[in-house]
Amino acid sequence: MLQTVSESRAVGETQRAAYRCMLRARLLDDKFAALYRAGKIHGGVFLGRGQEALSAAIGVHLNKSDVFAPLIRDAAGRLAFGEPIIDAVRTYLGSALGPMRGRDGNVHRGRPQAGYLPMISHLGAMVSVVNGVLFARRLKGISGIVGVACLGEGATSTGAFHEALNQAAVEKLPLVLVIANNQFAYSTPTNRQFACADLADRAAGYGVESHSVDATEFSVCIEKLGAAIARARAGHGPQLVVATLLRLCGHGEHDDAGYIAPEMKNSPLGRDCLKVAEEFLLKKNLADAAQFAVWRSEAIREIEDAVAQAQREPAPDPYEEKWSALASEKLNELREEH
Amino acid sequence: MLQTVSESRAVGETQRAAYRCMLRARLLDDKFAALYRAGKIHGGVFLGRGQEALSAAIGVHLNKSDVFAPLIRDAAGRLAFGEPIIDAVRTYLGSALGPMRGRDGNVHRGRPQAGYLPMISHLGAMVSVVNGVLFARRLKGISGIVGVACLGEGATSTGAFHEALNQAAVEKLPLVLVIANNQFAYSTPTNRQFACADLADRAAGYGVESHSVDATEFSVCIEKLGAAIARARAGHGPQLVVATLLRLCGHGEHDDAGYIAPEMKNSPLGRDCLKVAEEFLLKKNLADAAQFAVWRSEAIREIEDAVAQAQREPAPDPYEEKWSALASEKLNELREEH
Amino acid sequence: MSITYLDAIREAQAHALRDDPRVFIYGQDVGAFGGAFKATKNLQKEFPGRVFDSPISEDAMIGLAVGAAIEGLRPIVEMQFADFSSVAFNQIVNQAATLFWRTQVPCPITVRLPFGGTSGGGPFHSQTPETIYAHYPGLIVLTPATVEDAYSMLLEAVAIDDPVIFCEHKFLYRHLKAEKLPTEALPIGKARIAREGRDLTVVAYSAMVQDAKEAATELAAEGWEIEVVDLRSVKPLDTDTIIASVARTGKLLAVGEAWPWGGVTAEVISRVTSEGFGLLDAPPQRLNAKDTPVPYHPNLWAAHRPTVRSIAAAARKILRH
Amino acid sequence: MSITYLDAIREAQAHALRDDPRVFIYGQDVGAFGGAFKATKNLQKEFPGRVFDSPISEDAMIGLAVGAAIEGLRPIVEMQFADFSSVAFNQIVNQAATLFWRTQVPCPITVRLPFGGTSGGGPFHSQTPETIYAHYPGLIVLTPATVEDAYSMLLEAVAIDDPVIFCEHKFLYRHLKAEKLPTEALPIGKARIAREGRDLTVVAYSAMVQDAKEAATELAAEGWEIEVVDLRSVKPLDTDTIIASVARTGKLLAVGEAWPWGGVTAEVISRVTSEGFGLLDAPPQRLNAKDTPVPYHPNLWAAHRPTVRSIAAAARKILRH
Ligand SMILES: Cc1ncc(C[n+]2csc(CCOP(=O)(O)OP(=O)(O)O)c2C)c(N)n1
Ligand SMILES: Cc1ncc(C[n+]2csc(CCOP(=O)(O)OP(=O)(O)O)c2C)c(N)n1
Ligand SMILES: [Mg+2]
Ligand SMILES: [Mg+2]
Repeated sequence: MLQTVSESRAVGETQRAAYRCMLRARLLDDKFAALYRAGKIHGGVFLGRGQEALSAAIGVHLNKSDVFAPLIRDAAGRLAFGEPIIDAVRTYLGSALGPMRGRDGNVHRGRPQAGYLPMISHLGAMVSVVNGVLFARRLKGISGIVGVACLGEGATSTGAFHEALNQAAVEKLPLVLVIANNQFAYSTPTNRQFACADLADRAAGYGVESHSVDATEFSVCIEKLGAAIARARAGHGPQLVVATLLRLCGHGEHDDAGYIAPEMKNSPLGRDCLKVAEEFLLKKNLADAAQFAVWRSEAIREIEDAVAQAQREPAPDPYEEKWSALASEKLNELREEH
Repeated sequence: MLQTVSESRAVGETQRAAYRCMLRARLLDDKFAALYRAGKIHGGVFLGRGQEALSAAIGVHLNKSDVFAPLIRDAAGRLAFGEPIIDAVRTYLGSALGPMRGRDGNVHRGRPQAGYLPMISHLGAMVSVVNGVLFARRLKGISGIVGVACLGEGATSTGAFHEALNQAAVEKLPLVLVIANNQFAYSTPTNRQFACADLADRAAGYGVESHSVDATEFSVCIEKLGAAIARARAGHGPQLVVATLLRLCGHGEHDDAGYIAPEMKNSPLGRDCLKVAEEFLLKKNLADAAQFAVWRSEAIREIEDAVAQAQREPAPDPYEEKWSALASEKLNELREEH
Repeated sequence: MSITYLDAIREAQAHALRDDPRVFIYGQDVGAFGGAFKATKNLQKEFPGRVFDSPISEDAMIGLAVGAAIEGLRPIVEMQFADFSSVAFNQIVNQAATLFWRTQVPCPITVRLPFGGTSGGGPFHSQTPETIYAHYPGLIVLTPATVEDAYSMLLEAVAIDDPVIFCEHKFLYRHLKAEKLPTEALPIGKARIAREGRDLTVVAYSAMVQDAKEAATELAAEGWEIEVVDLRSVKPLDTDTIIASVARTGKLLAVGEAWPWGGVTAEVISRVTSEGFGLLDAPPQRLNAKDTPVPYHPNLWAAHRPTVRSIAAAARKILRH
Repeated sequence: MSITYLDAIREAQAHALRDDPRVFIYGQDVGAFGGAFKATKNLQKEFPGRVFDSPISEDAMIGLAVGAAIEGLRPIVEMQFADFSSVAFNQIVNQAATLFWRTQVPCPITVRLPFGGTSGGGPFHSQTPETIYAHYPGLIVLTPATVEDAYSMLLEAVAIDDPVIFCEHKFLYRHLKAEKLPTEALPIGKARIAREGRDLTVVAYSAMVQDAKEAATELAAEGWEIEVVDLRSVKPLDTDTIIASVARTGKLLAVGEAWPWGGVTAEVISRVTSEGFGLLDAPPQRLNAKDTPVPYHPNLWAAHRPTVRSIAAAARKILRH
């Protein structure tokens, strides 16, 4: 398909934007890993290494009025959707000023009122919540929006995934369900998770459209996600995207991923999408080495500033904490403790 | 495919056996409906009217050593699997001598130690239990067996269905999952239940084989179920059977099914499989009118005897009831009540 | 004209749909069919585009409701039977119940649970899961015992900013009748003295309130004056009203249709003894169902759960202390 | 050599696999990886064909275990975290728990739940769901508090003919150590006097037993002798041992890490006051977690749950009564 000059310029801008989110996400993840090793983070640290292209490709195609339910490996998509780095850092460091105010941590963050849904840990559970937001928007007469829910291939084994995808199909909601098949669910390989030839084969059984994408291929990834999101936005109902990649880290930073065979790491699947993206941008003259260096140092400064700031910020104070899970003020007066 | 004389004789025998189970099931269901109207049954009554061909076609292909998890519309399959009519009657009438001893009722009956699993009400929940029985048999070195789990098309919307079918596929268990698409889940039509063109399209997404069958077609039904069950028995892994039919009754006997459009009732889907079977057997000289009359009167006597017997039998006695849900005798001594 | 408990539930939903454009109803067979119990009869016709049939996907039903609540709507979800909420358990306790606490965004969903035992219901159509929901932080659990409360509490449930588990007793559906719908009501979280007395406090909720009142009538013939407290809401639980009653009577019996381990009766006794120990002049007692699944056969069923007779017997034992 | 609570759990499973060919293990990442907490480390290698990785399908995991139990096997299912058992809730309480009662066919499955709070765990990796399982008839719920009990109770759990919810505290995994594995043990259903005293009975279970003992040590310095009862099993609950202790001390504090509404502490207080009212010479008290999800931040987390300090403070209040 031929592109006009302005179209191809727009594509180039999107690619540059996506790359910058990938880079910022990678550096942010590296920082969290370092803080983890230094004992500065409580609980787990979960990285998106290898998944940045896919995740950024989602985020760059979303508008502020869209809905996004990222998962544990979506730092890049979160940034692309507009999450400020300080939100991520505050959540990991438990700052009282973060969006979760120390009540929840690490990847469990979001701002529901902004269409940015904070995951609960139970895999698959967020998809129907995205459906609900989309359903409500439709009831309110809002159209032209989409909702993206992210899952790993392991999460496709949950009942919640199935119920929600089917529900979206029945309601013909503008849901884009992105499955990152990164070959492992924690240590479990795909042959212990499903037996179909390709997870994209599931789409027909729900009556939804499907898209397969090699998520190590930077430009293809951006293009395909763009297409899937556009289909949903145009009213063609739910879109199932199945992306293939390899997790280039442990499940969490506590895990050395010794169970991933070297052959797999050395296969095309094991390519680092960030490197692929850099090569692509260089080749297409969308950035040069100097530009990369600037972006990198800008990102590092932004991250370091955020960390320094969050570390100075107050931790949540148990004595000021209200210790109630209820929104209704009048019911709080009745609450008892013992 | 050409059949030898003895093969075709065997097929004829299977068809006669299936028909008799269908007839007995229909008459038994009619009796339960009558008892319900007469106020003799507590709780709901659920009929298999229109589903007898499918259900019987399952049962006649199972051996005693197989596993069967029928659902609410499977009186015919239960009889074909070997359930004595008295078990059904005792359960509906709450006899203390029935397999559920009045603790559970109506369609919630079975004998797990005989591979005949008693459903819990929660739709989809029995499929993984069948998997477990098959998994255990494999661990014990038993092969050549199959397990059949029955569901309605409405139950395909449950997470339990999905998890269990996927689990069976991963373990390559000899599971035959039979979906009776009878067009309604209670009052809900299929377009509020799923959006795929055909539920059989789901098979590819699990990596299992699929079979579609018109369940109003008696002989085709028997043949196709036979084929599916044989594939599973021969080690080809889970088989998904999607059968098409119309529920020729209410959801339960309390429901007049006024929501089913007359056009649907009058369409080929609305044919009564029992009539189709009779015509088939007549045409093939597998039975004549006199034979039908004998079978009918035998069945009626058997049912009437069973009802008379069960009505004479003791009801469960709350004073003799142990009121413990535990198998461990020693823990029962510790139990407290208040 | 007389109005049943079930009518009241239908009317409250009609009222909510009429008054508040944010309200919608989602559940299996709730549309044209009007629901398994007819609690949404004609609502789809009266309120087009506001009442939706769902697939048999309890987990996704609650998920969708939470998403809609995030957008500011006020969904009412009908579970066909309370028993089937077990497959929505995760979305209720981990998604809906934690949302506000985690994000400060309220989650105003109402989950209607047709619950409780009826003869012939059996193990999977009789359950009373109020305890498991009350145990989790972030949920309001309501158990109306009268036609008036069924109406006004459901209206309040929809208005409340928190997720509400609304336990409607299936036995009361057609059994309880009132002359008219109420125009005022106690606030959520307040218990009600359903019958006054000075010899013994019987705390009950949902269908057991009726049984407790009948037992009180029976005991009145023997000269005892039994006070019956209708909890109305099991979470929050109105300890003050219970303790004030025990202060008058000195004696306490807590009655529940649920299983004996944990649950409402344990919570009631435990609060009263912690906070009002000195008021008691006899050991407080509980009466619950037996610790087995709910039996199908009417004979077993009647023996499994508290009855007027067993409540009266338990009361007599305390009174004679 | 010293053995941790986690080692004990691994050893008990090795022992069960070795001694009983009917035992197998099923769970996410339990195979070559040895489980998220390494509780099944090397077991797949040592017992080929007996340890299986499952898909992320908690509902089907329990279903499969029930089917295998029907066939006479004795599956051990590991949930990766207790919190995720919420999506298996239905199969646990409605399938596994009802099987024997409905059919007389036993359902000997053991569901291992790595449970309880650790700093930084947050709302979905810290839960203590023992109450919801104990509420349902047909389940045994065990909460070992020592290395020895982790070992012997897990062995007994596998041997028992009923479904067992085995709550292993994640904080104790590496924190508790013993010199050797026990050769004998109290039977399931018996509580243990973890520390003797005559001034106050503190009833606790799981990780709270350690905190209660430390609080007792603190109070000993002030001259108080605190008796600590370790419940070991929350269902069945050993009322006799608790009441015998209260008979000696006259005072009761029930401590639990779970949420305040309902639950073990309510059940304990309620039983003691119903059955041993006259033994109490002060109002019995409870100490639970706060009624919110479990917070992520260590500061909030430490304030959310009972601690040595808050147990000691609650005890002092009762002692000064
Ligand atoms: C219902 C549920 N079960 C178990 C877990 C524990 N768990 C967290 S992440 C994970 C693996 C997820 O694998 P996948 O979905 O492939 O995502 P990935 O980590 O590869 O990105 C598991 C088992 C969970 N969070 N939720
Ligand atoms: C998890 C669950 N939700 C709801 C119900 C209530 N229910 C019982 S049967 C039924 C309809 C089932 O429809 P389908 O699966 O098509 O089977 P059919 O009745 O048509 O044979 C419903 C909703 C249930 N039993 N289980
Ligand atoms: Mg993965
Ligand atoms: Mg159907």
